[in-house]
Amino acid sequence: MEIDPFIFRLSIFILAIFVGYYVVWSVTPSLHTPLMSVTNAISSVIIVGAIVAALAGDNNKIFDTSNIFGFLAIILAAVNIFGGFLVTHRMLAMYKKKRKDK
Amino acid sequence: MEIDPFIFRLSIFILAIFVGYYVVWSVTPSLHTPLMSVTNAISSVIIVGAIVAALAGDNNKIFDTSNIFGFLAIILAAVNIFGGFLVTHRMLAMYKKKRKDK
Amino acid sequence: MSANLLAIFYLVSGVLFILALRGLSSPETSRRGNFYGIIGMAIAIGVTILSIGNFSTGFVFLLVFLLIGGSIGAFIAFKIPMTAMPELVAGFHSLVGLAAVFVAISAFLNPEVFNLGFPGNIKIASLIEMSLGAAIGAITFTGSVIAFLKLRGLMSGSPITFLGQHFINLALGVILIGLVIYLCNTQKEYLFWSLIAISFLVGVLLIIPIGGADMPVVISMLNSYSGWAAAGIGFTLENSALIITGALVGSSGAILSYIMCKGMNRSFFNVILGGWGATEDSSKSVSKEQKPVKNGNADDAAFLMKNASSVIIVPGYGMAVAQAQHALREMVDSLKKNGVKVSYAIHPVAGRMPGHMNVLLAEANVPYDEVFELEDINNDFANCDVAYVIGANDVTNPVAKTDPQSPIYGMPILDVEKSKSVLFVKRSLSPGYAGIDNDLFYRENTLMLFADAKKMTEEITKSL
Amino acid sequence: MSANLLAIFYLVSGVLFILALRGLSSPETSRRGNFYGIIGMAIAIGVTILSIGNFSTGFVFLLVFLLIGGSIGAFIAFKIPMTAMPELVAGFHSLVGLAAVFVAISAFLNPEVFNLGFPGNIKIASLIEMSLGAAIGAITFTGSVIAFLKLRGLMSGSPITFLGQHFINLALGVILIGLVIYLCNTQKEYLFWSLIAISFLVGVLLIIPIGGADMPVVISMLNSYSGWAAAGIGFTLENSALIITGALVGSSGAILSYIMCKGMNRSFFNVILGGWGATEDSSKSVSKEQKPVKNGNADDAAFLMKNASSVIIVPGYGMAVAQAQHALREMVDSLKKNGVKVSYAIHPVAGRMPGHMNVLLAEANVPYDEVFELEDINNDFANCDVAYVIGANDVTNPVAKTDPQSPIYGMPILDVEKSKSVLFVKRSLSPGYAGIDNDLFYRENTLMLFADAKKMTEEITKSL
Ligand SMILES: NC(=O)c1ccc[n+]([C@@H]2O[C@H](COP(=O)([O-])OP(=O)(O)OC[C@H]3O[C@@H](n4cnc5c(N)ncnc54)[C@H](OP(=O)(O)O)[C@@H]3O)[C@@H](O)[C@H]2O)c1
Ligand SMILES: NC(=O)c1ccc[n+]([C@@H]2O[C@H](COP(=O)([O-])OP(=O)(O)OC[C@H]3O[C@@H](n4cnc5c(N)ncnc54)[C@H](OP(=O)(O)O)[C@@H]3O)[C@@H](O)[C@H]2O)c1
Repeated sequence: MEIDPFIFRLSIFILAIFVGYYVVWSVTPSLHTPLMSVTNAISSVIIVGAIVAALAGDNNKIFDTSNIFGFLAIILAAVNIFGGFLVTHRMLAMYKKKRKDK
Repeated sequence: MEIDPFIFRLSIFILAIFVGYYVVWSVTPSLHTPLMSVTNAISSVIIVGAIVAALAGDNNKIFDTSNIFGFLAIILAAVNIFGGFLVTHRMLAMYKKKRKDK
Repeated sequence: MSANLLAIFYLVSGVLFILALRGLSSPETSRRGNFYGIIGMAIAIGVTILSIGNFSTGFVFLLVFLLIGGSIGAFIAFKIPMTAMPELVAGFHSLVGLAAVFVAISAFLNPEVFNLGFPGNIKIASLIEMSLGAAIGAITFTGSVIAFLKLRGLMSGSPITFLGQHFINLALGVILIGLVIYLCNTQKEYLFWSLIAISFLVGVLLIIPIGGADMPVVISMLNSYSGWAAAGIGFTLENSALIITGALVGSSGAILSYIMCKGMNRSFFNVILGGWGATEDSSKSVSKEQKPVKNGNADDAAFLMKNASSVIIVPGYGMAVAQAQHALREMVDSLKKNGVKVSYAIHPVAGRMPGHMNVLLAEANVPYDEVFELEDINNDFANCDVAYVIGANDVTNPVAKTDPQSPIYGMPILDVEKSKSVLFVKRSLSPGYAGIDNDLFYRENTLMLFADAKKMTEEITKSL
Repeated sequence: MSANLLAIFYLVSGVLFILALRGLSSPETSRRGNFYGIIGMAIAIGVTILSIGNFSTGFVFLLVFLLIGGSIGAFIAFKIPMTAMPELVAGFHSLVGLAAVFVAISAFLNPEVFNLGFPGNIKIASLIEMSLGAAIGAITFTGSVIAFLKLRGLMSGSPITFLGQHFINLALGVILIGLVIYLCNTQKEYLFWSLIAISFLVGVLLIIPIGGADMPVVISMLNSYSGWAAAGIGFTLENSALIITGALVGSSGAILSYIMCKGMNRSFFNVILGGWGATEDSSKSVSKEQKPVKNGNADDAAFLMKNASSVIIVPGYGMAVAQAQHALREMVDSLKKNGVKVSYAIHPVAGRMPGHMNVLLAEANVPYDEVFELEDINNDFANCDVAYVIGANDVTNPVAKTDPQSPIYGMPILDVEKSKSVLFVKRSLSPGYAGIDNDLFYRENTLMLFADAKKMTEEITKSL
């Protein structure tokens, strides 16, 4: 009577879609551009797959074809992670309330 | 490297809390009373536990102590389910937009 | 049915419950939402029965009991007057709580059927989950019963306080934790029963010090508890429908309590630690210094409103007490025939439960697009000729804006004082829920109509 | 690290990502939100490395590559001008897409490390998931590259259409499905490579028929795709952080596309099936019938605004093109010194991406509480003396309300025509994005200021 982990993952996926739906609708329209850049950054969490692909497996042939693809993916994802979060930070730092101007 | 199903259930629970948070905030205040009655009805889904408790186990002694508790729980939950959904329905049926009055 | 298929169906019913709550985001979609909820429940019950696949005597009993419970529920649902919703909800909660306790007991006595181990040797994790479920369920049960009795008037609404109350609660809490730990070590049955018995007691002790009028917050809180209890049992039974539902109900109750406390500008702990209703009497007597009021009758009111171009109705708890919603609706019909523009202003905590006034107005066939929330209508009082305040009091009290000492200071109020004239329908000068005097009664542009809300409204309709 | 602990950490990082998006519900919480996102990412990367526990040569390479990628990313993030955000986002998406493809390839070549079986004998479910991830990733990659080229102006923005286009796309889609099925049956490596190659082609073909100006919708759509690709890979790798993130990003992109399409009052399919930008030229020539316009200069504008009591600024795409936001801010400062009340009105689709104008104004230090959404400010135009329309066109075009034939019919617009006088800063009478003439140019109370937005604004500031 064990339940296949896939079913659990499916449940997580479906609930996360609901969360995504609500969380995005609650984003204020003036922050839609940062929303695009930050979703970009977080979708690079695919880097965890890249790390496994690059490092796991036989220790001696670290430059196996499959490892190379892993390393390439790491570079690409890293560009996104740093670029995405930093550019979001740069944008968000500009949103200010009225005070003693500037 | 198998993940304990408990972790999955915990994930489901946490995501469902997020969903609950958003879904309830999006309920319009004028429907807060029906919200209370419908949450009441759906929380009676605990009846599934009652059914298992009442029916499962040895077929010959259906009135074992544990089964009796199951049957009692079934009655209680059934009151709630029918009562909750019907009273909600009765309330919701009253909310009307302006038209040819009445 | 395979465990996987079963899990998928439970997931589907969890999602349907989400959609049921989601439907309540607007009256148009709400009926469909309720329907989703019903389907979700039917699926959950159906697949559970199929998965057991036992269609012998037990199954017949199951159907019989379902039918009995269902008939009772349906009967109550059709008979209950709309004004009794607060106690109905409290009553229903007590049932959910008790059902959770029963399921937990059954799982404890016969763990094999739930795959939790064997009597005397239940998995520790399951034991903790079922203890939690049973304890919270038991607290929900007795707490809701007390709330029900207080709301129904079968028990005095005034807070019952005694010395060392908080200390006793704390001690019982510690004992409960100790029992769970001991139970996990020894698996003794009597410990489980003690746990439940003490939890019943805690439920009573927690609620009796809270004043009858604070019951709505308590109900919501208990609603939230019943959700967490369901989730706890859901972990025990490894059932995602229960886990999802528990989380939904748990957050829903918590958020409603929060909304109510915020609407009253009180902290949650202030409500829960109780004893607040007691201040009522003292402040009542203090503020009576016999200031002059303008006293009117139905003809005066009818004259004023007939000649107004716009009227805003402000209903409050008194409308519910007097069951005046239908009379009100007829009065408004007459006014509209006279060409007066009428709208309704609902304060977030008017009445005694969230959305209370809206349900009553809906019952009287008031279209919901004539009914406005505080933020949407508050600016309109300045341009309105007459504010007709029917059984409301605290929600119009300007002291909330001016006097930091007042218990309702900081609560947003409906600015009825800005309208050209204010009509107050209530039976006396006595204060409302918060127990404080309302300065508006003595103002130049206020006319007091001392009478039962329903009788007065009917008389006004006649004079129109 | 045990599988359970690892799963809990991934759950935590998923929750942190949710909190990151949640923070964006207001500017005050947004910076904290971004910080949560960074922590979530750090946790995900950290525990993955620890769980492999391989700190030999490979680990050093990992750090080096992380550093290389990170430096490139950081460099881009600091250097990029705010006006280039649309193409930046497109460029970044292409990278995520390609990374997903690479991870899928690696999993296909070396399935053991991911527990998916063995080369030539991969579990069917995993094979389907990784094919989906790879295909969607590949489409995201080439699609985003085309979008990037069009936005950057490295490729003509006009839609490239040819006969049988939709048919070819359909055929390729069918081939893709066939390949997946065949692959599942035979596990042949060349099928996987063909799948990826064809997906690259599909990405190109899908995007080239879409006009350059529709790219924002395309970007959002590709964002959504990249989310679904990540979720697919998440199922393959059995990683809940990826699944949660994928679902978040997937919904986010879909909702933003929906908001944009609704803001333009076009259906999603109308945008995606492409070819729309082509109508531009035809309508351009039709409506030119040399009506008289009132032509003004900087002094006229300065005079009008100095004597106004309230001015509303309506920025549009032209402000971004001219980089006029800083000049605008200085002009507003001078106006405020003259005691003029100034606010900004932002149309939901002003500019070329959602929130485009808000970012630019924020860059120029305009406090966000002076900036209003359409619904919040549209009624104020009736009481305002001057509307200063800087580089906006379509979002003010009243034809959206009057002419059912017009492509923008039904789109909500900013009611600038209701203000006492309207100043239009643009370089010519030529139309904007939607390619239709704007009747407002020829109205009695409109003054056209033909010039580059930045130059004109600076001149006005001088005259003030
Ligand atoms: N809605 C919620 O969720 C909720 C929850 C918890 C607490 N509360 C509290 O409840 C209060 C609600 O304010 P409210 O303005 O609606 O009510 P209120 O301030 O309690 O005033 C109700 C008034 O109605 C009058 N009344 C009672 N029976 C009447 C009858 N038959 N005919 C005519 N008048 C009658 C009473 O005056 P007479 O005795 O002179 O007739 C009383 O002053 C707030 O203080 C709020 O904080 C609300
Ligand atoms: N925001 C989004 O997410 C999004 C997404 C997709 C599509 N769109 C579409 O984009 C349009 C946005 O409307 P909009 O009013 O912001 O822009 P618009 O209608 O495209 O008009 C922009 C105007 O700016 C002028 N302009 C260009 N460069 C200039 C410069 N250097 N100085 C001064 N003026 C300059 C142009 O006129 P001249 O050539 O005469 O100077 C043009 O008429 C809508 O049609 C919308 O549907 C928006």
